[in-house]
Amino acid sequence: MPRPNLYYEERTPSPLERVWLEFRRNPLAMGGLYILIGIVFISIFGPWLTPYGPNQQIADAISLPPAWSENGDIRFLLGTDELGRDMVTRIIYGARYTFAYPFLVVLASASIGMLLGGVAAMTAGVKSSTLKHLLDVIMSIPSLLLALIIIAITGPGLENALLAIGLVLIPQFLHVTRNAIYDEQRKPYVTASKLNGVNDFYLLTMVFFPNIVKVLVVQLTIGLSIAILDIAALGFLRLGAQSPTPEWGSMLAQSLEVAYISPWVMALPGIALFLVLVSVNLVGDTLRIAIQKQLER
Amino acid sequence: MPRYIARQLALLLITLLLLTIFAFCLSYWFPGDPVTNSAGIFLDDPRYQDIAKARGFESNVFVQYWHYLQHLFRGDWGVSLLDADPVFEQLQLRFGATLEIAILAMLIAFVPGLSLGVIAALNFRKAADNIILGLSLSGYSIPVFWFAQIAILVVSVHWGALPIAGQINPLYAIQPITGSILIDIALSQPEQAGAAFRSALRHITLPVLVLAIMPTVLLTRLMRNSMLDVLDKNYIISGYAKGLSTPRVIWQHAIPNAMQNVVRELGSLLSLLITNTMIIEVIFSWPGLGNWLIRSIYERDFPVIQGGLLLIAALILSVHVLLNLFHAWRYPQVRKDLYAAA
Amino acid sequence: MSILLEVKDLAKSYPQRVGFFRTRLFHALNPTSFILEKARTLAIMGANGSGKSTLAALISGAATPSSGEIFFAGERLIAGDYQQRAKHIRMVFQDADASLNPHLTIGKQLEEPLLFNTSLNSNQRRERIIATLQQVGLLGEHMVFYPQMMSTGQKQRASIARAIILKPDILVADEALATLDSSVRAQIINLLLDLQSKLGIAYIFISQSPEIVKHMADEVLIMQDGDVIERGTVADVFTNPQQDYTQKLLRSELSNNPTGSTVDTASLEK
Amino acid sequence: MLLDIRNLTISTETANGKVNVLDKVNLQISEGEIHTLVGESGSGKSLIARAIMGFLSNRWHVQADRLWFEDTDLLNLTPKQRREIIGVDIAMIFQDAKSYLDPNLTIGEQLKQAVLNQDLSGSFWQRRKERQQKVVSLLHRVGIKEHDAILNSYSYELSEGAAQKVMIASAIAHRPKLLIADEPTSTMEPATRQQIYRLLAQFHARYGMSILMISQDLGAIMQQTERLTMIYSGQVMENGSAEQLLRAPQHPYTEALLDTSLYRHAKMQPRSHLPTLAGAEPTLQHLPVGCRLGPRCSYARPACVKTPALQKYRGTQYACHFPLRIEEDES
Amino acid sequence: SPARESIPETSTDIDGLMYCAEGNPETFNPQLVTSGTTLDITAAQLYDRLIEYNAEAQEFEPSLATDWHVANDGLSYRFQLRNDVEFHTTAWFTPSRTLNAHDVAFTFQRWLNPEHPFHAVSNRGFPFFHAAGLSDLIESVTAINSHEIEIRLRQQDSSFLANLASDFAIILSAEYGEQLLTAGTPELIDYQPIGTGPFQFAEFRKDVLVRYYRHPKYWRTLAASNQIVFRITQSDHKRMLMLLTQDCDISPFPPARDVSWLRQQPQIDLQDTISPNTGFWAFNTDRPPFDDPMVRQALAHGINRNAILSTVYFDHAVRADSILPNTSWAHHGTPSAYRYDPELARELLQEAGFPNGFTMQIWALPVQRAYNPNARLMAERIQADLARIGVQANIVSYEWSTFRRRLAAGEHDSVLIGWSADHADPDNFFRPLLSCAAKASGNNRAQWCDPLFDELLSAAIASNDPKVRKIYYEQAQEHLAQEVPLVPIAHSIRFQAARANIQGLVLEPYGGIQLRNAKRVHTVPAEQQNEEE
Ligand SMILES: Nc1ncnc2c1ncn2[C@@H]1O[C@H](COP(=O)(O)OP(=O)(O)OP(=O)(O)O)[C@@H](O)[C@H]1O
Ligand SMILES: Nc1ncnc2c1ncn2[C@@H]1O[C@H](COP(=O)(O)OP(=O)(O)OP(=O)(O)O)[C@@H](O)[C@H]1O
Ligand SMILES: [Mg+2]
Ligand SMILES: [Mg+2]
Repeated sequence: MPRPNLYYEERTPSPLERVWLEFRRNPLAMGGLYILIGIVFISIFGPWLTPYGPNQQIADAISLPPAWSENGDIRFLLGTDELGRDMVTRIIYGARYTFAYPFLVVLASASIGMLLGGVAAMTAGVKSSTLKHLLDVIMSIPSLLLALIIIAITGPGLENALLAIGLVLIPQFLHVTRNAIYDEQRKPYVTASKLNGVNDFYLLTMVFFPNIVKVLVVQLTIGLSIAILDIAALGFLRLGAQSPTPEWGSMLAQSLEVAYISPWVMALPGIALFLVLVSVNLVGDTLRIAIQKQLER
Repeated sequence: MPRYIARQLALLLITLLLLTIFAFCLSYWFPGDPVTNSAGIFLDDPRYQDIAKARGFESNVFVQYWHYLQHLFRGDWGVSLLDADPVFEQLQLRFGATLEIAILAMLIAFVPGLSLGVIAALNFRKAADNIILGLSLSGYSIPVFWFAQIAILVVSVHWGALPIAGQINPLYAIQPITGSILIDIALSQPEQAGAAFRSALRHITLPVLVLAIMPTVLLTRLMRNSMLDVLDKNYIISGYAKGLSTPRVIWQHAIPNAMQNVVRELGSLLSLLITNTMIIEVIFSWPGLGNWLIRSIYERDFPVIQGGLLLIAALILSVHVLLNLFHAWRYPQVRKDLYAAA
Repeated sequence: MSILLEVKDLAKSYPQRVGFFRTRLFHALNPTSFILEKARTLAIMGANGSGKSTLAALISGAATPSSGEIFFAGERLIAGDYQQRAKHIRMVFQDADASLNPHLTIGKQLEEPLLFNTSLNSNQRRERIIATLQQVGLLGEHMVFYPQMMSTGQKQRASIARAIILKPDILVADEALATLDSSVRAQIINLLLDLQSKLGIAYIFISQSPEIVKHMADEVLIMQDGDVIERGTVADVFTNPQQDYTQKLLRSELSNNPTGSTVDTASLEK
Repeated sequence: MLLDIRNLTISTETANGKVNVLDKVNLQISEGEIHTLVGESGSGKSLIARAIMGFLSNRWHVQADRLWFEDTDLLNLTPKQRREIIGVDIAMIFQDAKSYLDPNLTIGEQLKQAVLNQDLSGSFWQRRKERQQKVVSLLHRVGIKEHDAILNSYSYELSEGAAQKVMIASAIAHRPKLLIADEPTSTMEPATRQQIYRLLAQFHARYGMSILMISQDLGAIMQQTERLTMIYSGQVMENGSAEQLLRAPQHPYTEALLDTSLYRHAKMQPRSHLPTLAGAEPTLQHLPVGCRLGPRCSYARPACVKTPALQKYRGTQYACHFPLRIEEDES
Repeated sequence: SPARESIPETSTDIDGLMYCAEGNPETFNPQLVTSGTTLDITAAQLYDRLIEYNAEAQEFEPSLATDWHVANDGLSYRFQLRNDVEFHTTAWFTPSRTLNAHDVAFTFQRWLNPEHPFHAVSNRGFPFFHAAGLSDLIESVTAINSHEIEIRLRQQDSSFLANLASDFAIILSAEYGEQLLTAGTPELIDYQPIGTGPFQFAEFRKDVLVRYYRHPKYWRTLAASNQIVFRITQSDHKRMLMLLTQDCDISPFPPARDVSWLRQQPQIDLQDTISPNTGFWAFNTDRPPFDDPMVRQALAHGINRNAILSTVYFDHAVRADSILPNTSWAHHGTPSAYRYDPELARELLQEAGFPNGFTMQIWALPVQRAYNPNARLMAERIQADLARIGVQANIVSYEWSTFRRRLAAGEHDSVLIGWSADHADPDNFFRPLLSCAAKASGNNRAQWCDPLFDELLSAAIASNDPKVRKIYYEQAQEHLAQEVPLVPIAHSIRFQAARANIQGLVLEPYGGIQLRNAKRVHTVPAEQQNEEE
């Protein structure tokens, strides 16, 4: 009997660990991750971090520049807007509207979309390539346009905007899940599992899911970045969150009025939005690279 | 290939039909009266009864849909609830204006986008690559509506370099024919054509440049990734094995093949571009589709919303199919898969 | 000897799109019948696209036949009833790499058939897994390995272990040796021969290589374009091939004319 | 000596540090011989070929005492000098030929690239036609008669065998002095495989060009080859004339590889146990010290932790502390 | 300075002015509207009136009428017309004659006489004339001869001449009317306008621009600029940016917050005028709970108008304690009625049966007017104030024309809007805004109709004696303080910003803007300007 060689004294890192290693390798990605964690923290604990209310108008502090400038006031680190509201407070509160809510919405539509996608892929009828192409084509309509139409039906407002984005994202998740499972289905190991006599639930959870989870995670970050951008864009167009809600997009829209007098009011929500998007995209990219590497092995 | 073309066209037809069904349904989904929503005629209008009849609103939904299609093809897309302008004619003009900046932005994006992508791929993991990647990531993450405002503040207000609203200095009376200002000037040949042209160029510069950022960085990313893929391919090695020089291998093998992926992704790029164009139009008061659509949503001008959706979506779908066809025509090896799938 | 497997007029066709909406049936496998006895090895040979894999898939249950029936020890096998088949007929795939789930440990993957086809408790399952791993020349420790931590030979062993863990009567191997290095291939051949003599498993063995077939098989089917064109014991067929095609196949030469082209110009689309 | 490689070491960075994937490989090919490099998958055969062609990316560190082609040091070439050799004097064909054809260019266009301007005699307006003729004649030479169909088709329309013939055609465009064939047939059916080997043998006979054949499978190339080099895990185990190596190998690895080769099965009793080499090949991360065959070698002794040097013996060279047949011959 | 001066492209290239208007004109006939936007764009540019009011001299001046006589009983007015007044010649109309009494009669009959073929043409009504009571007041309009016209009133009205001098009382062309009737397209009269004004209509692109060219046969000095383009730009900051980037030459209603900043900009000229106007918050008294005066009083006490003055108007306004501006001779302030007193407000609400408050809408007008530079911001302040007395307010806004349509239909709970005087008579602040006639004409934002109030107004107007009138008006204002159909908020200064190289701009206190004499002069040479900086 031949003796098997066991050269594997040290552990091979698990997929998750390898993703972590990929992050560790790339300081920028780490930065993105930290920012993201920070945003999550702020979204949850924001109200306990701020001395003022988001709409609290401080009469003696109208349009103050950031604290470090000549006319700044140390009470208001990043200054105040034209109604005397503290910018730091509003930005912090805004994280909920611009980041956390879209995040939850993306999670919700991801769960629905993945479930439907899983079912669609497992049932035989939906395999036709025509349908896939049809979905492909329909998916090409920009999410913002569809969201706009939904808002036209429901009327403007943050809830409606969130609902619209959620609805728009569902088919994307459905599509990705379905395609991923569909691709996976042709692989021999799936046939092997079927020949083992496993049931559909096992097939979905133990065979398909671990193999497509990476694709889904990447799609999740893409969806998140779309959702954040769209919510902010809708806010900016005054079709999403309505003032005085400190949603960054609508803050931006309002700040335009004072852009040339107190530019910081305009700069801050934009920078916040930019940072969040950069970090979401960075994390998404890094995940993608890590996954790519795992596939190559 | 003819079979594939026919198939794609059939697909386009089906999706367009689905689209019209969706648009048709909208008149019911929108709040208010479906006749008003689709035709733009208020309940108290004396023509209301006639129009409701003409649109089949006395019969069942299928008849209504049939009439709706007929009206669509006749170019009767209803009138705006706000000012009773015929939607279809207005859409045509605005469509021209939208296409003008979208296409220009796309064209402008191509050269720097693709070349940066190639440069990054050829310098994989080196400084140039990292810088380009960083730039493209930032460009990709900048909300366009914010960046446009910054650009206005810096370029126009602070430097006083470029105008910020409209297609041209309105003192030049250019009759809108296609909606695209540059073409309109060429067509209408006004007295001061040269000056008008300069003015139009000055007006178009800022929106187009801001708009071009996103496609540029996306093209960079796409091209870089695609190039990296292709550079790993065996036929690159066989190019060298034939004794070709590096530039020849890059030009004759790497770039054409890398472009294949890029072409395939152009459709989604266009979707993003259209999204941004809508926002940019609002910011730069560009008299385009997006501008009108967004205002109409605000005003609940339903016939216009319907028409705008129909037109934009139809544009995107058609471009998608055209790209598919181009892709199949230009890249022979995909045809094999197409036959397999067909 | 008792008849273990009886294949009656088994056929498979795939719909092929020809016109716009018209489809035509492509007959990958024309009606085929044969029988297999216990502890025997049936080899199937043929050129690419001749329907070997299709036949293997039908027997193992991975594909549903268009017509025809399969009987196992007199019992009719129902297409789609994987559990019925799993107890008797198991399959080893060509590409060991792709046929193992990269996200499950070898132990988990070996447990899969046990979970769904036996009533063993977890301890018994574990023991069975370790025993089977040892049977194929691996160690119990390999239970916790992910496929990508193993070499190609080890992976092929693991998939053989998965195939025999239910103590099947028939093992279908579709070019299971083709991609292996010669030293690993010899190891696996030895393993298969050992298993056959110990467990009495019958093999349906697909291979392009006359040498392997000659070494391992009792009987052989030669296939061409979905038809079985020649069959018989290895000794008979190899010493006295009846068909031209078989002769060519065995000589591993298609043509003596080196200038002959394999491009089918008729199929080139212009 | 056409090609002279001495102590070629190729290393790369892995998670476990720097690893010598190739360890002091020696390889000499003289003019007009067919030399076969045999070894199992991952032993570094392709790496040698790519080192000769200069295709290794900068992830690989190449060192050699000598890496000479005729009088040229291949390690220190300017791109221009390299182009004068690669594709002209040294050509290469690959396993999985289809993937080495650009999917977006017709075969004709790709073949034309292989025809250099200096090969053409006419003035520039005649070149197009001349080039076309040249390409057609190349196809004829590899036995493709329906040249028009092939020239206008794309790689996906070709069968594996035809694609390989096209590759050969482009490789012999300049009558190279050395053709490297890296497992050119391993994905083919036996029948097609035979055709390709026949073609290569023909060119060898007709033009007297040297061929460096790379293969996993001794059986297939046995008739054609003149010299063999056995390589295991980046180390040369043995080389010498084919005839002698097959008859009386000195190295345990050669012996084992011969035993496991298919052609020997035919001579064995059916269903008998085949001799095997125990264990599996080491991975890059866990290369054994010294003789890398050590852990799998039944003759291994502690001395094997020191890398054995190549020793000459009756026209063959082997790297083993305990060769198989030396004693009996001497006695 | 943030905005550096560069040579504007227009100065060398093309003659004309760009005026950034804050909204689309609803029509090109000021008779049909009350909106200042439409008035600004149309009245003084396309048309002329019989007489004009000179605010400086505080007297009426001749315009199309060279001379006028009022009969002793004050019931008959005779106007002598100029005989050299040419109508516009355009692609769609070529006049065959100059202006005569026929045109004047045609114009008056159009809104007076329901049988007139053009009366119902645009289906908008004639809100100003109805609200001001002119439709009921005028008995007849008769052409005495070709250049003399007589208007007979049913009763004496001291504000009649002022009304005639207002921007609404423009003169149309009867000949054009006939031509349109013959062609069967009468509706064009309001969309392809023909007038006698200094500019003639060229094109209108919705949301983009309105273009006029100089009327080459204008009876006064020809317009200084060859062309005027009204660029439609709704947002005030956008208009400011466009002014800075030279996309506009003139920008009305600069945001109040920018006024002090603008004053420092050398390249910008900031004009201001005391414009008799009032910004107010009107309650829809047809809708509960706003039909209850107690609720209205409570809301009036619930908002801090001083704070609004500083944040919204940036103190470029005075607090309004009456609907009538403090510059008017009939002004009578009742500050206590609108005092900020949240305690009192809560008590009143409690008393009215709303101890827990209620939910309401505040409609904020979407455009900037002199009386309200930023209704949205004001609404936000009010929202915050109301929250303190337990009233939850939602802010509602639509595009201007939709907004007005819905407002006229009375779909609002309350609205932030205002009124700029059309002429100097105090009646202009009462009857068009709060009379029952105004409610019928859709101009009464409070949907308020109080017979007692109407009687006071009628009594006041019937007298020519300012003292008598003042007494009635004081009573009317006291009544308003009791009933609070609306809360006056501010009388503001009207601002207008223009590039420094625009000359001849006249900002009229009453009515719209006069662009007749405005033109661009060449920019100051660059060196000189550097010295200035
Ligand atoms: N799922 C499928 N759909 C359509 N055609 C199929 C399918 N699977 C196989 N075929 C076709 O059936 C024929 C027989 O295929 P099969 O895989 O059985 O051949 P094979 O003898 O195993 O060939 P190889 O030696 O290449 O493995 C081929 O022509 C193949 O194209
Ligand atoms: N791109 C690469 N990255 C990392 N390691 C590589 C790469 N290419 C080859 N190797 C490693 O280098 C070693 C030699 O590879 P090489 O391709 O030369 O083997 P080979 O003998 O040609 O094998 P085969 O017969 O499978 O072609 C192998 O261990 C392989 O794992
Ligand atoms: Mg097969
Ligand atoms: Mg190799």
